[in-house]
Amino acid sequence: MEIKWYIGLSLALFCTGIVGVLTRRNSIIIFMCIELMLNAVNLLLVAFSKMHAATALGQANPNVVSDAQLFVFFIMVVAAAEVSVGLAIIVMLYRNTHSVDVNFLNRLKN
Amino acid sequence: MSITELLFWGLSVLALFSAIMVVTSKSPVHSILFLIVVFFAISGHYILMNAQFLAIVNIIVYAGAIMVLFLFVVMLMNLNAESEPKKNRLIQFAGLISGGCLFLVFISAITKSASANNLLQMGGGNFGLIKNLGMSLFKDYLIPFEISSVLFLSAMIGAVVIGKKES
Amino acid sequence: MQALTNRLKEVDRRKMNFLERLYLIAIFKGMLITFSHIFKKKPTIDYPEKTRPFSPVFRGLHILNRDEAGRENCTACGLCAVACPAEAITMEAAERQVGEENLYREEKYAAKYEINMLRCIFCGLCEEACPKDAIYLSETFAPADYQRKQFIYNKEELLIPHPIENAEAYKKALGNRVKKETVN
Amino acid sequence: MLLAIDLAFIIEKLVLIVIVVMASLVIAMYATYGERKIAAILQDRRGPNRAGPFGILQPVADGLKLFFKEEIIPDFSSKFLFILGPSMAMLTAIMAGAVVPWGNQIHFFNRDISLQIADVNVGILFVFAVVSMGVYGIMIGSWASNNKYSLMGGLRAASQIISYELAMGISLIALLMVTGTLSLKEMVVQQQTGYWNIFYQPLGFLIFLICAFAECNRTPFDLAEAENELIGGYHTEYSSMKLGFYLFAEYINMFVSSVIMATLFFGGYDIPFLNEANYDQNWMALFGLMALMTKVVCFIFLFMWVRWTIPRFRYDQLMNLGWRVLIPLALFNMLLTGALILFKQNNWHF
Repeated sequence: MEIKWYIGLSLALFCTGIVGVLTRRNSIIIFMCIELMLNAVNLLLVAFSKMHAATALGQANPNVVSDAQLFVFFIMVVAAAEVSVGLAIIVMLYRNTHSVDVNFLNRLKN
Repeated sequence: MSITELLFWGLSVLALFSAIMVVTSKSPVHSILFLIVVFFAISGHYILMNAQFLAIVNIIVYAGAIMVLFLFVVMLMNLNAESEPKKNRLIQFAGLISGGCLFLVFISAITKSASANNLLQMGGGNFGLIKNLGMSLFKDYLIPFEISSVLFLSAMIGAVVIGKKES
Repeated sequence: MQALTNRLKEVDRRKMNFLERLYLIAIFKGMLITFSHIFKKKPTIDYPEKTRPFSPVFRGLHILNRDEAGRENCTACGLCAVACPAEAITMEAAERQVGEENLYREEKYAAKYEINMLRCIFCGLCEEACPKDAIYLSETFAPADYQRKQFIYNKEELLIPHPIENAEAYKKALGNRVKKETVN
Repeated sequence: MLLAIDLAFIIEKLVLIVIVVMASLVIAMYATYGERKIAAILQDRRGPNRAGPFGILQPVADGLKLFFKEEIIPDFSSKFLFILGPSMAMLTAIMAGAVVPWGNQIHFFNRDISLQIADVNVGILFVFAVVSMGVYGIMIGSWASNNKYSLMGGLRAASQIISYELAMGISLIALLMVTGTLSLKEMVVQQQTGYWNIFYQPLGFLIFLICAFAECNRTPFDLAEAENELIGGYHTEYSSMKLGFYLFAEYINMFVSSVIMATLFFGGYDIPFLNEANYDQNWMALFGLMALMTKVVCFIFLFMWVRWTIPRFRYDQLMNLGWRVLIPLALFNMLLTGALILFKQNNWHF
């Protein structure tokens, strides 16, 4: 498989996420679109690590090829932490305003 | 077409279709379910690239924990009853155009690049296995790993503090 | 106040110690108790195959009795209907015609005799009221049907089978209890 | 991998998959029978004894009855999701059987056939992933029912399963530190030559067992379907075979978690005090399978025994147990195991 297909796929997913963030008003769906974008990046990182594996394995330190996959691991960690805090914020938001509409938040009164 | 390519295209189409459905479907619950399908497709891609550990962690963390949280929150709020007010057409159109433009710019940049045709070895290669990843995670990346655990703890405490009812 | 049974148990409200708070021992004890029940004798009876012996005063569905020649005992005097606290019995009397002597024992008989089994409380007062030995409470019980009106039993359903033409069914319907009464 | 298509290999795996799925279904069927029988025996009753000798055909009769019941799909519910719920519950329940080593290799048609569908080297994580997916069936079904009792049941199931997954995962980490592998097959091989893992990880096993009860929604943790407060919990609105799927999924889950516990802690298909290598391969595989099944039956009996002994927890007690007791205990177990392993590496010196 050539790398360009993976790049294309990740880009398509990423841009779908962007379109979602720009067009939707439901904050939960916006949040989900962010997760989608993170996953697109993860996919690309793994694909690149795989691409470089062939060249890097012969070198002195073959461990470097797994770096990208560890990045993905850390991205997942951060995403999980982010989701827990973000959802808590959304729940509080809903409790106070009875809405999850982001347009409702353009004024940060009180 | 080899079976790997077939799987690649199948998974890609599935991922893209579900991603579009995430953005377009009206009910948040449907969005969540489609996002789960996206995660499964991406995990399938990881397996194709023999990144077994990431594939399974992707399912455990994203599909198993994060999306359950999303579903939980959506069910708690009973969002289905309330129909989301639409953004006005112009802004939606602008969003679509800008996203599309970004996509086109990236694509054209990629196609010009020299390494776009680099081959990617599917399957094989054992550095995606848990043993090797663990080795470098606990040797080269020990400090980031520990810091991320602190991050987790603080996120957990933060979530509890935010979610607590004010007395 | 005096305790009614000797099983009275004072609730222990002392603070539990660590082992007790783990509940593991309590759970283990409970598990042992349920396990010991595997070896206990089962009190359940395989009902349709085996039945419990009836008490001598058991009162089931009614039967209208016949004498040895197969003639109906009932004379439609109405005492049973009067005695019935649930007002479940209705009847209509008729005069015996010539040539019906082998059907009815006396010159008056019940042309219609109905018992509403849904009203009946199976007290047995009809049995006690009957001067002619005509009505008995048998050992049949637990009737089942699809409609409420099916539970108003008419005379054909209540009558005991003919003792000569259908001797076996007669014996069966008579049951232990009626035999005992006749012995007495 | 997939590139080299070996027809015999595919046929062999397909046959194995069919057998495993069928076996889980049949065992789940008879687990319902066993549940009723054991409940009866523990309560001094007789249990089902009408259909066939000793009521052996009772599960068949139950299944037929469920098939011919009227299907009711509530108004306003999302019909697709309503059907998706039980299907997903069933699917995830069956899936975990894929990585379990059911026995050693057998020699058949001049081929060495492994009695394991897939020996992935992240086997235990796969099981974990499948378990974490199991909650979707319940959540989707409960949400699609459009009934507040169902929704309550679904929410309870979700938060319960997420909470207990943590303790389960941490207790597993301690086990993984001992065994040093994630492949279930390798774990069994290790236990065949050495001691069973239960001797190294008694506390870990206890935590795992409690969490398995919670993950399967079994009493004392069956709050998701607490009939006296939530009618039927998440399957209140379900009828006919869709209800049957939910009930079946519960029993399959029970079977699978018994298999996993037997494999992780009790040597899997290992027969104690017997050196398998000395005997004929095929017979040993068969006896190994039987040994595994014996262990599984013991576990299933334990599940049922506990169900008819311990009353249901209150929801706050459940959460307290999960977060305040089991997770610290599992962490303690993990630290202790790690410390002991370090000491052992240093030949028991500081």
